Amino acid sequence: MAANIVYANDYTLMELMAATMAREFRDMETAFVGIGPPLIAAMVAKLTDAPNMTIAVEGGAIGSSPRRLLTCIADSTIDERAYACLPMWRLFGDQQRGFFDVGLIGAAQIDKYGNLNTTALGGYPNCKVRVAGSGGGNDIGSSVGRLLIMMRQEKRRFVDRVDYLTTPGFLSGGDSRQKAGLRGSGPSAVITDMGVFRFDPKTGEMYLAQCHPGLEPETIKYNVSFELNISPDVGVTEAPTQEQVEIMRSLDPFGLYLGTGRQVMADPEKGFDFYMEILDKSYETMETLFSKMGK
Amino acid sequence: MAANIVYANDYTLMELMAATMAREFRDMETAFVGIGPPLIAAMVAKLTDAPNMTIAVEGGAIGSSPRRLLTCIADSTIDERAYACLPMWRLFGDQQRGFFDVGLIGAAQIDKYGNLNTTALGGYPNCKVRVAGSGGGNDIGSSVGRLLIMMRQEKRRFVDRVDYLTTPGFLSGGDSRQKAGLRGSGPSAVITDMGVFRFDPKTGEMYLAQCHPGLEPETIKYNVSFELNISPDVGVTEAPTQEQVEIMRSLDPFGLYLGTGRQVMADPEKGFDFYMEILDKSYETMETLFSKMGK
Amino acid sequence: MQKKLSKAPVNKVMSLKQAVSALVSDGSYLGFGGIGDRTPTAAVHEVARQGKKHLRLVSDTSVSFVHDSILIGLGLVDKFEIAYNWGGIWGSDGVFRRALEKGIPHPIEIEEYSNLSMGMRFLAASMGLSFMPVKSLLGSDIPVYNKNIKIIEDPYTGEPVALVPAAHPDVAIIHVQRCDQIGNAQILGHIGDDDSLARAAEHVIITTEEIVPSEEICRFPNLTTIPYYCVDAVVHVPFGSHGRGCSYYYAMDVPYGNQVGNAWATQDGFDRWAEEWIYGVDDWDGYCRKIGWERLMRLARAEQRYQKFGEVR
Amino acid sequence: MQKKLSKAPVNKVMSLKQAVSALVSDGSYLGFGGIGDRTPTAAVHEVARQGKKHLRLVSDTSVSFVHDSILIGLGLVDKFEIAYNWGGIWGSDGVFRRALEKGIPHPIEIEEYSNLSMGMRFLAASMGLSFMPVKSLLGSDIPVYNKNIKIIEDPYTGEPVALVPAAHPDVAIIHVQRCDQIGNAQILGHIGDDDSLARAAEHVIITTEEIVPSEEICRFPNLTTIPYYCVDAVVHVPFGSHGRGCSYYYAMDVPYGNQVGNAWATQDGFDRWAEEWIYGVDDWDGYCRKIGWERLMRLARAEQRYQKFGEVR
Repeated sequence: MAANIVYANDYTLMELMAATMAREFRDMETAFVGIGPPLIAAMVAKLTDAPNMTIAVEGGAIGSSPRRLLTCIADSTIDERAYACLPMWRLFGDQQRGFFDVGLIGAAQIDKYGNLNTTALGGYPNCKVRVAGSGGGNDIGSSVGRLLIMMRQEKRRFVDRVDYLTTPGFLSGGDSRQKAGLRGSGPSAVITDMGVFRFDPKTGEMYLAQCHPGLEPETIKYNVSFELNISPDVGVTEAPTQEQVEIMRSLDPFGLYLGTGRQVMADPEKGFDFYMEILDKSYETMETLFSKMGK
Repeated sequence: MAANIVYANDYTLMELMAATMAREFRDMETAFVGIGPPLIAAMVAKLTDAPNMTIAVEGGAIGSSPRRLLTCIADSTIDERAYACLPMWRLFGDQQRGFFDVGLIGAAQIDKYGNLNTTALGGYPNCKVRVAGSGGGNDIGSSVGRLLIMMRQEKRRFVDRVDYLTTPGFLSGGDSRQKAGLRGSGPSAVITDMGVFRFDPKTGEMYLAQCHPGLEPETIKYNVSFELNISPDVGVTEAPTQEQVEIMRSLDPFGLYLGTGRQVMADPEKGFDFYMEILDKSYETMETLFSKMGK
Repeated sequence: MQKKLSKAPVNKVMSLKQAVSALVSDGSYLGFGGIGDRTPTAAVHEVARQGKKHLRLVSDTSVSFVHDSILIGLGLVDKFEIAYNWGGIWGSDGVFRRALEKGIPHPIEIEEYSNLSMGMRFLAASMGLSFMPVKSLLGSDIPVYNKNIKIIEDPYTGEPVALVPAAHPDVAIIHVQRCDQIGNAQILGHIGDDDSLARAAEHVIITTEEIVPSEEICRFPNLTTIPYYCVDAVVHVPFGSHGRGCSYYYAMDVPYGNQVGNAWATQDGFDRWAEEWIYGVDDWDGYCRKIGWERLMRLARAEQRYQKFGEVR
Repeated sequence: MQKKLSKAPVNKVMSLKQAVSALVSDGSYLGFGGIGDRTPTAAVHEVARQGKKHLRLVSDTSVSFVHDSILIGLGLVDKFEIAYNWGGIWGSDGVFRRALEKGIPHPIEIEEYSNLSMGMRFLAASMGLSFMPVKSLLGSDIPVYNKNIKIIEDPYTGEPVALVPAAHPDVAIIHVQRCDQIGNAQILGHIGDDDSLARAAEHVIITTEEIVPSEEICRFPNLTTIPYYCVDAVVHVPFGSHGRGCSYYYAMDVPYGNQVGNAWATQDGFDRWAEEWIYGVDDWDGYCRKIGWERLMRLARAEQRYQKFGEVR
């Protein structure tokens, strides 16, 4: 690390997660990114260490430079200044062909082989808790160069066997992923609010690679249902830099992704004016951010 | 026929063929049309009895209104004022799906079940005469609503069995076409410089339906290698109307399709100026023709 | 033998009421287009208002509060084929959860795919094919529970490959930015799978922000996503995707979704919402007046500040 | 496991000489794009000039006198996978006929498809699939002689369906109207199968009428047919399709094809033509000077009288 890095003094756990995730991206790569915090992480990467990374979103826009705050993956502002807007099947076809180096998605459950559940908890099709379904998750997990995962750390989310295997990780480990006919290299990192997990290249098993500042491996272990492997040289997660935190806060000044601004909008009286104000302010923010990148 | 139809006094055989073919098109239909004389026939139909017919060409343009003389199916002027320009696979996909009611192609050889050869004469792959190959022919013959065929009448072209079956007609007759898994209804009419042929709906065998003016069925039979069925009520082909002939001549004033203007262009000295003159004049012609149709 | 599918190039402009009533029936298999952007919300409301029932719905990515969920909450849906159904930034979809967790208002059958494999279903159907191969789904539980997916040995590589069946909705309803009277539709920005969906369906209703002259369509033939021959009805519905955005025309109304999301937290809340916003108005124009034209115009101005067709900066 | 395919978003502008020399080798499997319109003729000439041999060519519709036939006539081709090869209005292709009828200048292997089935080969490859189904080819002699086509029983309908193998050229060479420096290419008018071909190939050379700023590409993202991540080289080649047309830029030069067609009537005539027009000039600029810029400008004016990007009337 260069000597002139200034670390942030205060940051939220969500900001730590996003900043840590941002470090998983590399310059010049193509990245397929999901909704919410994943997009914040990718944007942070692009605005810092990976200025020539191209972000694509499921809606079909590739390499855009939105003029205003992006409120969701399919927000029409994501079409602004895009290199291309493709049909969704074509974009996912490009991904299946191997044109996407990295993908980042979330999940409701994960098992020790990095298999993900974003469909249902507690049975299927009769379930206790229904969530969104695969969307592009299964496709990205099947074919993307390397898969990044961002999720909350809870014992019931880190399970021995996912209730429904929506997105393949290393399946049952070993060469089972390859035998199933899958192309992408599978999960590369899981980043939670407690630590960073990676996978043994041979067995496909998850291990704890880094603990977030102040946490011990044992604490994290306690929040995992399966027998968690711990790297012999388990490290401590680097704090976010001041620059990373500033970017995140300017990208999401009202905590729509990383915080709790949502309920203000839900106010039938003031919500809409508040939203219009956010959008208005965001033109300037986006302009400043993109002008840094010469756009 | 309405009483006020004025038939042409003089016309070429090619003009008779094209005018006769024009009568096979119906208003409101979608037509997939090949290179050269087929396009002239389709244009004549559109400019007379089928003003709301839509013509699509293999290059991908649908429903265009070219501003100048179209010199070939992929001439860039075919993109002018088109409803849509689709990738070729998408256009042919639309055709496979069943969106095209009628298709018109040529052929080097045909057999009594309407199977066509546009690939090679006298063996395959070692052949005596090589021609273009399927292009879109096989696709159109496989899937289009009804197939129209325009070709020269020669004994060696109307054969018992085509040297190479490029485009399926009724295969070996009966239900063999359906059994092969093909979708379109198969050949509907073959129009040559001698007559009009149709197919028995049950056996799939070709029969002579009309003789061009001045020709006897026996003469035509002599120009067919297989045992030709003749309709008990074989008719005489209607002459082109004055209007049809005028349109054809204005569409092709230099005989590029229907005649012999080609060699003038091949003159290294005068060819290019001659061509530029044709194009220049054709803006006006096309304008006049399309203005008739309210374009 | 194929059916004649091509629709004639005639004036197809009609009201949404007419289009839905003419083409959608009880038991219809429906595909609503859009991909977050261009959600055909006005049409969903009209189908609801006409009370079409026993519907079978097919979507790739369905967006809560403005899309299929509305019909599920009203108990009009028997079967739902999807890749994704959620609120995104709008959060949890109470209706969808109640239907699948508790069978409220009644149980629905669910058939799941991923975004690409659903796209391949439409692509297959759009080309008159009965299936398409895909390298997703393998090793997951999706084909375990969905028996319409077949895993075969690839005849060329010997590796496993998944096959998914063509999806041929009876009616596709797609909201677009520009369409002419005969049905040539141009989509700007996000296309989703609507190029394929329109071709896959037997009938197509286009709702459009603007009806433009054919001459205007013909100036940019490469932008025509859906040719007229796929289309049965053209309906002029400005702000027809309200709630979600419509690229080049208006931005998302994020607070709207948050407010609706809160209402949907209970079935009772949902019913009251539907009573007020769907049955309480006559048509989409009534809905727009209720939302308020000023609010809609502010959303349009937000979108068009930099991005307006032909004037993109 | 897939290979990393994505090309970086860096300045890829180079000369045609550099691009062909860097990416095309003896034995290369090449796909030249275009569909009558936008034929990459300048690139074909450069491959010929560099004498790359034992080539395997794959085309849907190949146009005589400006396309694959040139390389066949020079004896540089071992195998040719096609749907169609002919002169259209330019008539009979002496080179193609001599190669297949008499093995002059030497025999070539031929593998035939139809336009759609060839398009499906590119579409399959473009999506990382090894095959695609198609309802063409059935009952014809095409699969009788082409053993790479498999007729199977459709696992969903039980009817016969044909499968065709993905085509993955080593290099695709595609001529477009507009491209930025990093390789985002926009095609106007006829697209052919070039959207799929570019994704199917391992490497892509784009020759372009104009190199435009990325900002200009981003004004019309729906027109971007080929994203930069497919592209290795961007070459500025005005009039790079001369002979054929380039929609919105210039019209076909019909007399040119007629003249070349006459020259090609004999192998001797072809050799003299190649000597003069390919080896007799240094590069495409030399070719254009030989044709004459005035002639080229007249073709441009003919096309742009009504149809020019952004100014279509």
